[in-house]
Amino acid sequence: MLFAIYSLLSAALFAVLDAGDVALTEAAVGAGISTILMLALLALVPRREAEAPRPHWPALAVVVLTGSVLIYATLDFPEFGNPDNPVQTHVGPYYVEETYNDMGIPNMVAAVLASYRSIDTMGEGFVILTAGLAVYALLGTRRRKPKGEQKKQETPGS
Amino acid sequence: MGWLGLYNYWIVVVLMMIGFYTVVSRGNMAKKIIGLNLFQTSAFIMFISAGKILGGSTPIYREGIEVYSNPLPHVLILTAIVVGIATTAVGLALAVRVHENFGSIEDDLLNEDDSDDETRT
Amino acid sequence: MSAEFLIPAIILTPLIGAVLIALTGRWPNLREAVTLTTAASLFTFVTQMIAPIMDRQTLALTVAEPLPGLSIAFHIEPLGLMFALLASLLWFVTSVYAIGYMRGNREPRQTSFYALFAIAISGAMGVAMAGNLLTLFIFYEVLTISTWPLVTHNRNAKAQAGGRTYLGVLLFTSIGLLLPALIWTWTAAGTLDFTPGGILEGNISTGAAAILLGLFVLGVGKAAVMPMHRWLPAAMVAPTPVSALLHAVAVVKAGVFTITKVVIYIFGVDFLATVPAEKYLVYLAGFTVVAASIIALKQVEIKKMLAYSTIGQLSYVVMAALVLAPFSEIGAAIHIVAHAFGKITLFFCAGAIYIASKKTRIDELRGIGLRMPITMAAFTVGALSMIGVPPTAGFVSKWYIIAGAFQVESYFTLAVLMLSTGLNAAYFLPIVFRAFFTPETETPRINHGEAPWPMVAALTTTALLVFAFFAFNGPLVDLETRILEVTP
Amino acid sequence: MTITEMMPFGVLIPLIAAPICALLPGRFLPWLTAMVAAGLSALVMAQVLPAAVDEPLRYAFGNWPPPIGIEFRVDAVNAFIGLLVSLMATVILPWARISVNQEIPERQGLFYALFLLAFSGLMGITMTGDAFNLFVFLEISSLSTYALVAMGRSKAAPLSAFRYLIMGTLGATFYLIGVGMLYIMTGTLNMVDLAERLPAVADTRAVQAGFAFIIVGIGVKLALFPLHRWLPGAYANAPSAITVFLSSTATKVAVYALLRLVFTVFGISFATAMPYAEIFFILGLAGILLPSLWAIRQDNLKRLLAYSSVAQIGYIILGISLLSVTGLTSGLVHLFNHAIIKAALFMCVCTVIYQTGSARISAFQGLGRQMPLTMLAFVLAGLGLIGVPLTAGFISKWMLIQAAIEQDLWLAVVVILIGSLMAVIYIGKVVEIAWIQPPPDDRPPVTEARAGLLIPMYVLVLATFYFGIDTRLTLDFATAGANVLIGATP
Amino acid sequence: MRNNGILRIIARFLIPLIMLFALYIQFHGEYSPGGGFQAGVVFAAAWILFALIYGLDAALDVIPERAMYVLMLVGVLIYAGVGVAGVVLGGHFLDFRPLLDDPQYAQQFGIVTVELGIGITVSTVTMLIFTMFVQRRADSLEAGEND
Repeated sequence: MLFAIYSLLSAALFAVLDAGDVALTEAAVGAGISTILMLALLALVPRREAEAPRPHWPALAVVVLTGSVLIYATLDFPEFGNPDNPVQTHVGPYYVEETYNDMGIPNMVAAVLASYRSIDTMGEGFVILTAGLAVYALLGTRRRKPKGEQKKQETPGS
Repeated sequence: MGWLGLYNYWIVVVLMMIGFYTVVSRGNMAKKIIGLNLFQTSAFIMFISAGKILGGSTPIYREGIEVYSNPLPHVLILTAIVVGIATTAVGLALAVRVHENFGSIEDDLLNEDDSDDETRT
Repeated sequence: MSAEFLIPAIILTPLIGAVLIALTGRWPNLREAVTLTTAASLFTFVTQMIAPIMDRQTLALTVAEPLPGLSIAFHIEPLGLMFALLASLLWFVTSVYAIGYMRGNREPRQTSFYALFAIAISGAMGVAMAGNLLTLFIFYEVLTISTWPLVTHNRNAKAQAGGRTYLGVLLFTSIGLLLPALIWTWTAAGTLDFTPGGILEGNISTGAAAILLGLFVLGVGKAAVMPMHRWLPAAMVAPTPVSALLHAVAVVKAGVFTITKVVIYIFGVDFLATVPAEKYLVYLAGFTVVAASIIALKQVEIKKMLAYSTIGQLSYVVMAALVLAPFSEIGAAIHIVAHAFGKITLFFCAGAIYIASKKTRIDELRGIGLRMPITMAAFTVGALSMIGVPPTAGFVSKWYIIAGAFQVESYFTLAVLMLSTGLNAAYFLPIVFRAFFTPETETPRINHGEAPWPMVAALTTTALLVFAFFAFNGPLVDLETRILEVTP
Repeated sequence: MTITEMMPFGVLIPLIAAPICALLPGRFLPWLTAMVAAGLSALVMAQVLPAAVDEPLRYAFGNWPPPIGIEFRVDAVNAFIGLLVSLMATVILPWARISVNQEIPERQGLFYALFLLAFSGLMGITMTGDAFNLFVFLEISSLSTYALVAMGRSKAAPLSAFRYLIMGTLGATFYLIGVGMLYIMTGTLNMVDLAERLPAVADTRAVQAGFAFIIVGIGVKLALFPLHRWLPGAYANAPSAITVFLSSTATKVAVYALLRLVFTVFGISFATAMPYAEIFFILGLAGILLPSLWAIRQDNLKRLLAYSSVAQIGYIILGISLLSVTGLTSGLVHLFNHAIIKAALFMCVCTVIYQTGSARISAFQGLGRQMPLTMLAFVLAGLGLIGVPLTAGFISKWMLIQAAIEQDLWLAVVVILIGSLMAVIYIGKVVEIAWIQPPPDDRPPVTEARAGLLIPMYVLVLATFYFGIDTRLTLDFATAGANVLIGATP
Repeated sequence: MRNNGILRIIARFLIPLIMLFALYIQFHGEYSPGGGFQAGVVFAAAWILFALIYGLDAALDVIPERAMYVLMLVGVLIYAGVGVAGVVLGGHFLDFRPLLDDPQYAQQFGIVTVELGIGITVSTVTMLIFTMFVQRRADSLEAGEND
């Protein structure tokens, strides 16, 4: 549940950051699908956790190290939201300025997604497909049933 | 405004590390996957933040708006989100299979079983 | 016949033979026939090279160049020709002998035995004709690997342990020491070709040269210079024909042959003479000679004793090569042949005794000379040749080595030679004495006579060769004198 | 259709074939589709490689000029790798057909579809010229690989796959973060464009951190020594066909990605500024020694070979860490040679599994007599792994040693030789058991594998020896590639 | 839950609305936020809601498993097909301009088509995955686990 809430929050955050499409997706995917899947898993496996979580020092060390590297890196990041950042000055502007002339649609995100960087999108289409095939391959096979009766009663996933 | 201008990145880092820690430290596979999601999502926020222009708006043409945020990060993150959910799905499916084979999804309890590859399901 | 034909023919004949042997394995007689024909034709091919080399034509062939400047090439020179002749001739004899032995002993897996034997010979041929160190190294390894199944032929725990030592020592030395030596030479000289007068002079400091030479001498494990000798006794678990041809001739001689070639064609005698530390290796070889002889003295199993005697004799060659006197180099070269004839005779006899009487220990040999007169006579000849008594082959080579030692006044070498001669006599003659002049104490388990005729024929031949070499070594000596010419 | 226009189809053909494959019923048709796709892709790459050596081929998708759009950019290096991957797939598939029939009797359409996805993903990583697009293809191949690993017959297969998934996704995310930093600093994702714009900001912490993140991320994928934990389990429990395919391609492609990013994007000068060489040198040495030791200790042959793969990656990393043309050449050549050799070895072991159902070393007792051809192939390929002359393994190791000597790194030389000796031990112990010990009496008699399994095996074995003697193909293209990488952004 | 009247009533109103919304963001994607993914996911969400309330079998009667399987493959094939069409008509892969005479319309046509492909794949895959998990649950319940 907390997880779903986190997703919703980040979706809101995305919206605040002008990423309408992303927000929509995160909301649908994060709060929707993955939560449902998570529930499906928890329905399939026992909920109890093995041992009380105790601090895991090596992990902590690694994490702190990585975190500090990241902080260290951010110190040189261009200021947040500054229009002169390289991100805003190099490739981005082309999309902002030319999209309408190139294809006459207002939604630049859709334009970049489906046309400028179309191969990426096709790639992610295949990623989704892969996931589908993978899950189908992993869970699709009927398991042998001790009781002979083959008719399966439908059971909701939660 | 100096370092203050970076606060959003620091939020990202903190979230990211929480997720990362969960992945590495927790034995429970479901928790691992949740951590993974956390980790990825925070990485996404980093991208999106980079695309934001203060005073800019969603990159969809409307009359009378000149400043738009950079659409590119949004596209990347759309892709990344989808990749993330795909990974989650596969991971959960795997967890289910593991549970069927071993009756547990506590990774660190199954530590040695990985090497046992004679037994056939 | 041209080099383009001869050299591939010589390499491939045994290989083709091996394939045919594998195919005809179902019909033993046919299989043996194939073996003998292959051996015979190989020998004829090798003899074809004598004439061209005699009138100083060059027989050379470059097959491929895997890496720039590193080629797989062949180049025949007197030393190699001699080795090739020796190995191919004795292969024929051994094949005859092996037929008797394998059948007499009802050995299993005879087909793979003969096939692998042929492959090993092809390896030896490659070593003999190699035109550069890389090619030599390749066939050296072929020899190592193809003989491993022969050593472990009996497939029991003992064989497995022996095989492990065998492969372990040989591969460790070749990969751990010889290969680095190769690479070092390559980086220093930019080539690995065998060149009269050597390639290293001026490319490497004398100090480094000493270390490099050490790498070579120890890295060529097949030369069995102590402490790299352990594999040879271990290899004695193999059937006697293997011990006879491979571990008295092909393999071990490939070792000393390599060292001699390295000394003459890689370092160059003149250059080595300027290397001070080089003497220590002479001492090491000398030590090996004496130590091996002493150990041989204490052996109870005939084959083990012969193995240690071989170790000693090999170090003769190494020592002689390192003494760096013209005569001693020649001595080293022809000792390869001389010792081969003698030692193979001895191994043949040991095998014959085993087949006829199932005896393997020295103390069991009382009075056996009366039951197996021919065999023991041949044994005596071989023993005399080991000691170096005229009119046997051993005398000739020893003579040259001693002469060389005098040339450079290396009294250490002389001392070693004298001492080891005494020791050789000390461990060979008692056997002869026991065999002929002491009566059997108890009647043996089996009431036996001579071994099967092919074996007797073989060992008689080699025994005669020992005398023949004493009588007609002129041409060979003339030939080998040329290995020292800096411009052929 | 010019070669440039043909080039992207090396990726697209298998990619598009995958869904078709998943629709096909039965066993033969899916396999045939996969086979044809792999073969065509190999043909394309064979056309591309010679053309790409002179100057890189660039193909802009949607005709949007990069960096606006995404381009495939193929030069000597990735054409070389691409050809390797597609060739391996083509050689392995005929073999795979038989073993898959045994291990995954039904729903093979799924299997081959996932196989094609993994394959095309790898090809995509190889060819793309866009840092983010690389991530996408990385995920395609990774996801399908996780599923394929989990399809193994062994009980622990899903567990290994899960661990692989966690490690792999962490790695991918690290890579994503790294790319993100580069993007934030430069505003572009196109590799060439990045290479042009990075020097301006090269000394910022962000870029350096990005470098570190990318290295770690890719490092997981190529099982760089401390990050290799996922590999043995995955290789040991995957279906035989997948083990063979992964062992010969997946890590290799990851190595390529590393090379491309370090040398083309960041550039050699940046790499030398970072403590990159030193770290990789140490990791390389450790990565040769320790995994070899572990390999010696294994008694499951798939695992043994898996650890040996990690060790071989150590050699490649060592070669790369030298930052010299010779070093990179040796790395690339070893990449190619090891792919062939290791695929051959795994094929032998998996063929034994096919016949006996076990990969335990005990199952190999006396196989020398019962499966002589297979075990002979194992010996020959093993010689290649050890690096005996006349085999491909010798060439790459010789190059590597030469590269080390150029810089007087005698320590490296020693380690390489020790590694070879360890290889002697772990290959030797198998050979010994197979050829010397008699077959146990309680075991039902084992027969030699059928020709369909032996032929691809011997194709690879022969290749091992062919590339040990005629090195024109490997050495020349590898040298060209190394020059491309060392030289400033081409 | 299947017997909870209120839920059923609400669902009866809600689900069509959600699907409508899905179609809207699918085909209005190039004007407002949205596109293939979002549409697909939302559509799937509607279907899943249906399954949760009316039971999986009822849901599978609406969209059978096999149909999902085929459709998810068809989706990506549509996408790739557009790309190949570009090549056939003499352009680059995924170049939409050759498809129609007017480049802008061509682009729009291309975008709509590929988004459609994505939408189909995403929605069907989502449903399929959900189905897989739930059926697995059913099986393992029958196998008598988790109790």
